[in-house]
Amino acid sequence: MADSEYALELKGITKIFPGIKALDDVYFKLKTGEIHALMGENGAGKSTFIKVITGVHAPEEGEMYLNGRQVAFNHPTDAQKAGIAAIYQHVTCYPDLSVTENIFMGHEKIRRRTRCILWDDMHKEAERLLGELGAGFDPRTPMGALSVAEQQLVEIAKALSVDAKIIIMDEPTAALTSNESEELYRIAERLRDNGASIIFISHRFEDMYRLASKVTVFRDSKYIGTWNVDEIANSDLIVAMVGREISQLFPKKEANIGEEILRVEGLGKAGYFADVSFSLRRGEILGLTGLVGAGRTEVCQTLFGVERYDKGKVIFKGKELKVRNPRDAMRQGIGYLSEDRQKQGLVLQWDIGRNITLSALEKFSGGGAIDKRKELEVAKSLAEKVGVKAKSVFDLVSSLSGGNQQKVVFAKLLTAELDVLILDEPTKGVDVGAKSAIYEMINELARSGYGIVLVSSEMPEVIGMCDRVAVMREGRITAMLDREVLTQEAILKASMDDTAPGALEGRRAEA
Amino acid sequence: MEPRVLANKKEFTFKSFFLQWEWLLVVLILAVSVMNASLSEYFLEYDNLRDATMGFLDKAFIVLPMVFIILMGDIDISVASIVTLSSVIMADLFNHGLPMGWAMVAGLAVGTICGWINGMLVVRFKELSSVIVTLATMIIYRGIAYILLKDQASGKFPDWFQYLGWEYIGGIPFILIAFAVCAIGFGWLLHKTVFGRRVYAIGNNATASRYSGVQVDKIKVLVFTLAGLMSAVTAMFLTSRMGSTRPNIASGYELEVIAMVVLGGISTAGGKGRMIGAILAVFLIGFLRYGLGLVNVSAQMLLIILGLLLILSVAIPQLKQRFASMRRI
Amino acid sequence: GNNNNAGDSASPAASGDAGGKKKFAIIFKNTGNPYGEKQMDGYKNAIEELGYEAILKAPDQPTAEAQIAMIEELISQKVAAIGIAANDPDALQPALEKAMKAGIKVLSLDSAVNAKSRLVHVNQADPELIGRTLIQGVVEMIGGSGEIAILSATSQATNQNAWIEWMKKELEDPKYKDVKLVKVAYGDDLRDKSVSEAEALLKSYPDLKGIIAPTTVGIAAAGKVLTDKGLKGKVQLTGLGLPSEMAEYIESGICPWMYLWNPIDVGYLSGYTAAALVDGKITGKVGDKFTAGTLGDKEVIQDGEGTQIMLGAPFKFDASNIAEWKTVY
Amino acid sequence: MKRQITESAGVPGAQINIGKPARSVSEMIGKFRELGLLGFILLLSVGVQLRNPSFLTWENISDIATNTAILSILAVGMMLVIITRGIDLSIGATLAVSGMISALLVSHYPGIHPLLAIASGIGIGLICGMVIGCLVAWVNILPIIATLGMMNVYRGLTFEASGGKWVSAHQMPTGFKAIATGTLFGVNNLILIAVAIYIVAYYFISHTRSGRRIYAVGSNPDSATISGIRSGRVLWLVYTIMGGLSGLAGVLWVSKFASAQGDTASGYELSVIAACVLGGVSIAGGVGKISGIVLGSVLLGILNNALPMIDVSPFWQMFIQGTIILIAVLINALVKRGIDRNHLMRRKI
Ligand SMILES: Nc1ncnc2c1ncn2[C@@H]1O[C@H](COP(=O)(O)OP(=O)(O)OP(=O)(O)O)[C@@H](O)[C@H]1O
Ligand SMILES: Nc1ncnc2c1ncn2[C@@H]1O[C@H](COP(=O)(O)OP(=O)(O)OP(=O)(O)O)[C@@H](O)[C@H]1O
Ligand SMILES: [Mg+2]
Ligand SMILES: [Mg+2]
Repeated sequence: MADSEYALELKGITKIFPGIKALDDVYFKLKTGEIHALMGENGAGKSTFIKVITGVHAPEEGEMYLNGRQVAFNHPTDAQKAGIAAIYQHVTCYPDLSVTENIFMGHEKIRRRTRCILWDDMHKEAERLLGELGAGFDPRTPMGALSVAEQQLVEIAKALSVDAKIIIMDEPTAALTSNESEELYRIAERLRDNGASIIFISHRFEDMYRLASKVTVFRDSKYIGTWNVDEIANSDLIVAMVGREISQLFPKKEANIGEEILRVEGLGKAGYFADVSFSLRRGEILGLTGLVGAGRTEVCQTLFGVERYDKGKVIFKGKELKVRNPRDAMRQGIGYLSEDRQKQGLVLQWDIGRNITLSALEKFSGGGAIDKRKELEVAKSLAEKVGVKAKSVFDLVSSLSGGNQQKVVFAKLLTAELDVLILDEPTKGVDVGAKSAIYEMINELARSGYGIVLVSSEMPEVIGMCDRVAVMREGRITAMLDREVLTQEAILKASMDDTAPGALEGRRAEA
Repeated sequence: MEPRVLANKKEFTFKSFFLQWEWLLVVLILAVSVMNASLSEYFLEYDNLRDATMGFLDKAFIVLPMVFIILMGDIDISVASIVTLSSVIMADLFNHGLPMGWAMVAGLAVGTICGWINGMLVVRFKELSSVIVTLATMIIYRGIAYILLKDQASGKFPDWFQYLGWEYIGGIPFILIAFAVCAIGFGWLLHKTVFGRRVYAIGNNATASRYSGVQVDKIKVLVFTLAGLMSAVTAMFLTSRMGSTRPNIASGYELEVIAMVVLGGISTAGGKGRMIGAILAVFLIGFLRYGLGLVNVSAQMLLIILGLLLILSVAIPQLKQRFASMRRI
Repeated sequence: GNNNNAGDSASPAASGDAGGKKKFAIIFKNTGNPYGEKQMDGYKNAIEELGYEAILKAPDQPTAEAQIAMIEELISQKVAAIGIAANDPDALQPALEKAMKAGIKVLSLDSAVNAKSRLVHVNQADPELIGRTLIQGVVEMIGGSGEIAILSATSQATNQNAWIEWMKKELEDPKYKDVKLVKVAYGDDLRDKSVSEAEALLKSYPDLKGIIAPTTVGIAAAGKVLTDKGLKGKVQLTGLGLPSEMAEYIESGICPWMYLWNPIDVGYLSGYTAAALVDGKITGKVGDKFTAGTLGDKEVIQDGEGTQIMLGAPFKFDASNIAEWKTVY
Repeated sequence: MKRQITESAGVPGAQINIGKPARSVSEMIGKFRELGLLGFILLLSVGVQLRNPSFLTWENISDIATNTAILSILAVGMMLVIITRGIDLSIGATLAVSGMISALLVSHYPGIHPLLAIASGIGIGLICGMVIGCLVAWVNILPIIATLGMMNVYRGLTFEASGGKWVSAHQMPTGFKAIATGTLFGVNNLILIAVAIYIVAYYFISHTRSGRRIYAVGSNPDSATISGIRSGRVLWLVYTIMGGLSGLAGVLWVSKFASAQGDTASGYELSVIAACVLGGVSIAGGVGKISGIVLGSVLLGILNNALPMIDVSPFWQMFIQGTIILIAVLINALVKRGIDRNHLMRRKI
C-alpha cells in the first residue's frame, strides 16, 4: 500500500516563534512499522516538532511527505484524518467531561443522518479501549476525578481510538512509574506489530533502549543525526544531545550527617495518607519514593503548609511544628521545591531576578519600599551561583529551558534561611545536562548542612543520591531502607502490593 | 557547569519605551483636547477645565484600588453599592444626631467593612469567583441602603461638608488635590513596595505565589478592603457634591470604573499594567465626556462613542500584536 | 430692578458671544422618553419664538449625578438660563447654587428642585388637584365603594409621592368610608416589574375594584395586565399616562379615562418663564406677572417655601378625544 | 494543589447507564445540586402559600411561568456563554435594540406577519451577537470588556433608532401583540417557546458535536485547540446564539408588554446571570445544565412574583433577593465541599 518505505518524512522544517527559532532546518524519516525515539535536551524543539507534524503549528519552511506523497496540514483535524495521533507531553484533558468524551473529542461517533452523537456506542468503545490498557475505571467518570497516571492512560486510549497509522508519544512515561511504563511498552510493541509506526519522545534512556530501533537527536533546534539504537554507545548519544561529555551523573559524595532536625510522627490526612513517620538529620538526603499517587506529594505539601494534616505531629528542631501556610513553613526553615515548576514554582511572565527574590522580599524593603539595587545584587549572585544560562537576570523565565527554569527555582530556595529542603521530583522533565548540575547542587546543599527530602520516581536517582529511602504505597510508608540495603528490587518489593504480583496486573485481572 | 556572569543592566530600547500603552493614552488625551478645543471655545478656559475635573473625579477614587483587584484577576462589581451604603449610613447617623465628623468616620468604616466582607467571601469560597460574590453583595448592600432610608432623601449637612466636593485650595479643587495624594499613594504602593510586587505576583500566578510564601488570601482581603474604603471615600465626595443622599445614588459606577481601569491598559490575563495608565484613562474619559458635553452631544451618541472607545482601546493592542507576529513570519 | 442688573452684568459673555444669541438650556430626566422629548420641544419652540438659542440635554440614565455633570457643562458654556426636570429635588442644590452664583437663571419644571435651588418652579398641575381628582375619578368608576390600590413609579419619586399624599388626604373624607386603599405598590417604572406588581395586586386582593397608576409605565402595564386577564369592567383603571401609550386601553374601555397635562405646554411655559427671568421681567417673587406667548398671562404664586407658576388643570383623556391626541404625544 | 472532583458537565452519562448499579459520586453531586434547589423552591412555595393562598393557583403558576419565560430563554444563551468562561453584559441592550427595531417595523408595516417580525428581531440579535462574537473570538477581547463596550453601543443605537420615542400599544397590530398573549392548548405561547428552546438546547448541547465542543472549549481551551477544535468558531457561535436568543427575547418582550422603549430591559443581564449562577453554572467554565438554569430562572421568577404577594415591604425586596442568591450560592459550595470530603473519607488508606 505504501508508495514509499517511509510512512513519514520531513525535510528542512523551520518553525519560528516570536523571538525564537524553535526548529531550524530539521530532517526526520519514519519507517513503516518502526518505533523511533526522538531525543534531545529540554527546549531542543521536540514538542514543537510534534506539533508541526500534527498540524497544531504551521512551519515557516519545509516539506512533509506521508507515504511518499507531499502533504501540508493546516489544522489538527487534517492530521487526524491522515491517520496521525499524538499523546502530547502535557496532559491535555477536559476535567469536566467524561472519560469517554475525552477519548473521542474531535472524532465523536455520530449517526449519519441526524448528526446525533451515539453515546452508547462511544461508552462501549471507550470501555473496550480502557480494558485493553488494563484500566479499571468507568468511562463515564469525569476526567478530573482521575489521578495523573490514570489520565495518562486515557490519553493513550485517545490515541488508540483513532486507529492511527502513525502514533506520536511525547514523554508518555514522565508521569508513570516503571511498572506502568512497562505496560505502555507492551502496548507500543503490539501497535508496532500491527503495522503502526511510532515516534517516541523521552528523556529516559531506558525507554529508548527498551523500545526503539532508531533514535534521532535534536540539539538547540537543529537536527544532529539519526542512528540505529544498537549501534550507538550511550556516551556518544549523550555527546550528540548535549554537545559535550558528562563524566559522572551521580557524583560520589561523602555524607556529613549531623543531629536530627525533623521528625514526623504518625502523620495522617483522611483520604490521602496515614501513619507517616520518619526522621531527618542535618546533611542527610532522605529519599521518598513509590508509585504515582502513593501520596508523596501530599505528605510534602502538608509539611510545607499548603494543606493541613489531621493526625499526628511534626517535630522540627526539637519543638512541635505548627504551620498554617507556606509562609509559616519558610519562616520556620522549611523550603519546598514543587513538582510542577511552571504552575507552582515560577511566575513565568516575570524575569529571572524577580522570581528569585519573590519569597524573600522583606529582606530588600526599607520602610515598605523595595531597595531595587540590593534586590538586583542578590538575584544576580544567586543566579550565577546556581548557573542559570541567560544574558541577564532581566531575561524572562518563560524564555528559559526547563533545566534553567529549575535552577531559578533552586536559587529561590536559597534566598531564605532554611534548614530543611523538600525537593519534589527536582529532575522531572529536565535534560541530562541540567540533571547533573542539579545533582551536584543537591549534594552541595546537603554538605553545607541542609536536611533534604528528595522525592523521586526514578530508581537510579534514588539509589544514587540518597542516604536512606522511605518507600510509600497507598498513602503509607511500607519500608525504610538504609543505603547499604538499597537495591532496585528492595524498593520495588516495598512499593507494590505483596499479595498481588503487580499493581497493573491486578487491575487487568479485574477488567 | 561553566560559571557564568550575568549582565548588570537591562537592555533599553527606545522602541519598546515608546511602544508603551501609556503613551497612546497621552496621545489620545492630547487628541481629545485638540478636538474639544476646536469644537468649543469654552474648553480651554482654565476655570472650566479646573471645574471639569471636579465633575469626574469622584468615582476616580475607586479606580485606584480597582487596579489592584483587576491585576489580581478578580473583579468587584459591588463598589457602587458600597458607595451608596456608606453614604446612606453616614447621612442616617448624622440625622440621628451624631456629629458630622463622626458620621463620616462611620461611613468610611462601613465601606471598609463591606470591602472586607467581599474579600473574606472571595478567599473563603474560592470556587465561587469574585464576580458572583460581589454580584450578590452588590444587591445586598444596596438593599440595606433601601431598608435604612426607604423613600427618603437625607441631607441638611453642615455647610463645611459641601466644601469637600466644591471648594478650592489655592485655586485648585480640593477633590483634585485629594485624588492626587491618593493616586500617588496607590502608585507608590503598587510599584515601589513589597505589597505591590506581591499583587503582581498573584495576578500572574497565584499558586506559585502561595508556594513562594506570599499570603495570597491576606493580600486579597486587604485589597478588597481597600476597595471598600476608597468606595467610601468616593461616597464622601459624591454626597458632598449632591448635598444629600438616597439609596439609588452612584448606580452604574462599577461599570464606569471597570471601563476606566481596562482602558488604562490593566489586563487581567497576566497581571500587566500600571497605575499611571488607569489615571490617564480617568482623565481621558473625563475630558472626552466633558468636551462632548460642552458641544451638547446627545447622551446616546456619547454612549456609542464611549463604547467604541473602550472596544478600540483593547482591540488595538491585540491587533497590533497579531500584525507584529504576522510581519515577523 | 437690582436683580435684573446683577444677572445681566454677571453674564456678559452669554449675551456677547454666539452671534449675540442668548442660550437657554433645558435638562430633562433622561433621554429616550417621549414625554420629555415633548417637553423639550415645547421649551425649544418658546425660546426660538423669542429669537434665542435653545440647548436640549438629557442624560442616558435618570440620575442626579449625570444631571450635575450637565449643569457644570452648561455653566462652562455660560448659558443664560437653565430649566431642569430634576431626578432628585435636593441633590442638585449645590450645582444649581453654583449656576445661580454664575448669574444663570435657574428654574425647574415638571419635577421640582427644592426652593433654594431655583428661582421659580413651573408646575404642570397642582398636586392637590391631581391627587383629589384621581380619587374622585376612580370612586366614580367603581360606583362609590370597594377596594382600590395604587401602582406608582419608584418609591422615591417625589411627584408621585406628593400626589399619593393628597390621594390619602382626599380619602379621609367620610364620604369615602366604603372605599379602601389596600396597597401602594411600586413598579419602578420598569415594564416587567410593573406587570408583576399589577398581577400581585389582583391576586392578593381578589375584590379589588380599581387601580390608580399615576405614572405612564405603570398605567400602561396595568392596562396590559387587565386586558390580558379579561378584567375589563371588573377592575377599573385610571391615573396619569401618555395618550399614545394609553390610547389602546382607553379605546378598549379598560381605562375609561385618565388625566395628563400637555407636556409641550409645560415646556413652552418654562421657555417663556426662563426668558422672562433673563430679561428681568420677573424675578421669581410671588406676584410677578408676565405673558407666556400663546398661553396668555401667568402669575407667580406661593409654593411652600418657594414660588411657582401653574400651567392649569390637567387634561382629561377619554374615548371621545384620545384618537386626536394619541399621535401628538 | 489538589484538584477538586468536578461535576460532570453534561447529561450524557446520566440516562445511559440506567441499570448499572455503580453510579459515580460526581453524578450524585450533580443530582444533589438540582434536588437541593428544587427542595428550596418547594419550601419557599409552601411558605408563600401559607401567607397567601392565591399563590399556588393555576392562574398564578401560569403567570409565573409566563413572566419567567423570557428570563429563562436568555439564561439558555447565557449558560452557553458562561460555559466557555465568558460573560455577556450586552444582552439587555441587544434585547432592546432588536425589540425596538421590530416594533418600528410592525408599526410602519402593520400588515406584516408576526413570524416575520420575530424573524427580524432574531436577525438583528444575531447580527449584534456576531459582532461581539468576532470581538471575543478573533480580536481576543475579554468578554466582559467587549460586551460592556457593545452594551453601550447597542443601547445608544436603540435611542438613535427610535429618535427618543416609544412604540406604543396602539401602533402595534393585534397579530403582533398576540405573539405573547396567544395560547396553544391553553398554554401561553411564551411558555411554549421557552420549552421548545429548552428541548432544542438540550439536544444541541448533549447530542451534537458543536454542543459538546462548547463544553470542551470551556473545560480546557488549550486542549481544545490541540484536539482540532476551532475555539474561535465555537466562541463566535456561542455569542451569536446568545445574540439570536436576545433578539427573540426582544420581540417577545415588546409583544408581551405592548411597548418598546429605549431603556427596555436595562440591567436585565444581571438577573439572567443570577439565574445561571443559581442554576449551578460555573463561572470557571465547562459546567452547566439546562435543568439547572430552568430551576434557577424559576426561583428568581418565584421571588419576583411572591415578594409582592406576601406583602413584603418594597424596601426589603432587594435585600431579600440578594441574600437568597448569596445563601443559595454559598450553600451550594458548602454542600459540594462536604460531599467531596465524604468521598475522601470513604477512601481506604
Ligand atoms: N507557543 C510557543 N511560543 C513561543 N515559544 C515557544 C512555543 N512553544 C515552544 N516554544 C519555544 O520553543 C523552544 C522549543 O520548545 P519545545 O517544547 O519544542 O522543546 P522540547 O524539546 O519539547 O523540550 P522538553 O524536553 O522540555 O519538552 C523552546 O525554547 C520553547 O520556549
Ligand atoms: N487528580 C486527582 N484528583 C483526586 N485525587 C487525586 C488526584 N491525583 C491524585 N490523587 C490522589 O491523591 C493522593 C496522593 O497523590 P500525590 O500526587 O500526592 O501522590 P504522589 O506520590 O506524589 O504522586 P506523583 O508521583 O504524581 O507525584 C493519591 O491517593 C491519589 O489517588
Ligand atoms: Mg517537550
Ligand atoms: Mg508527586
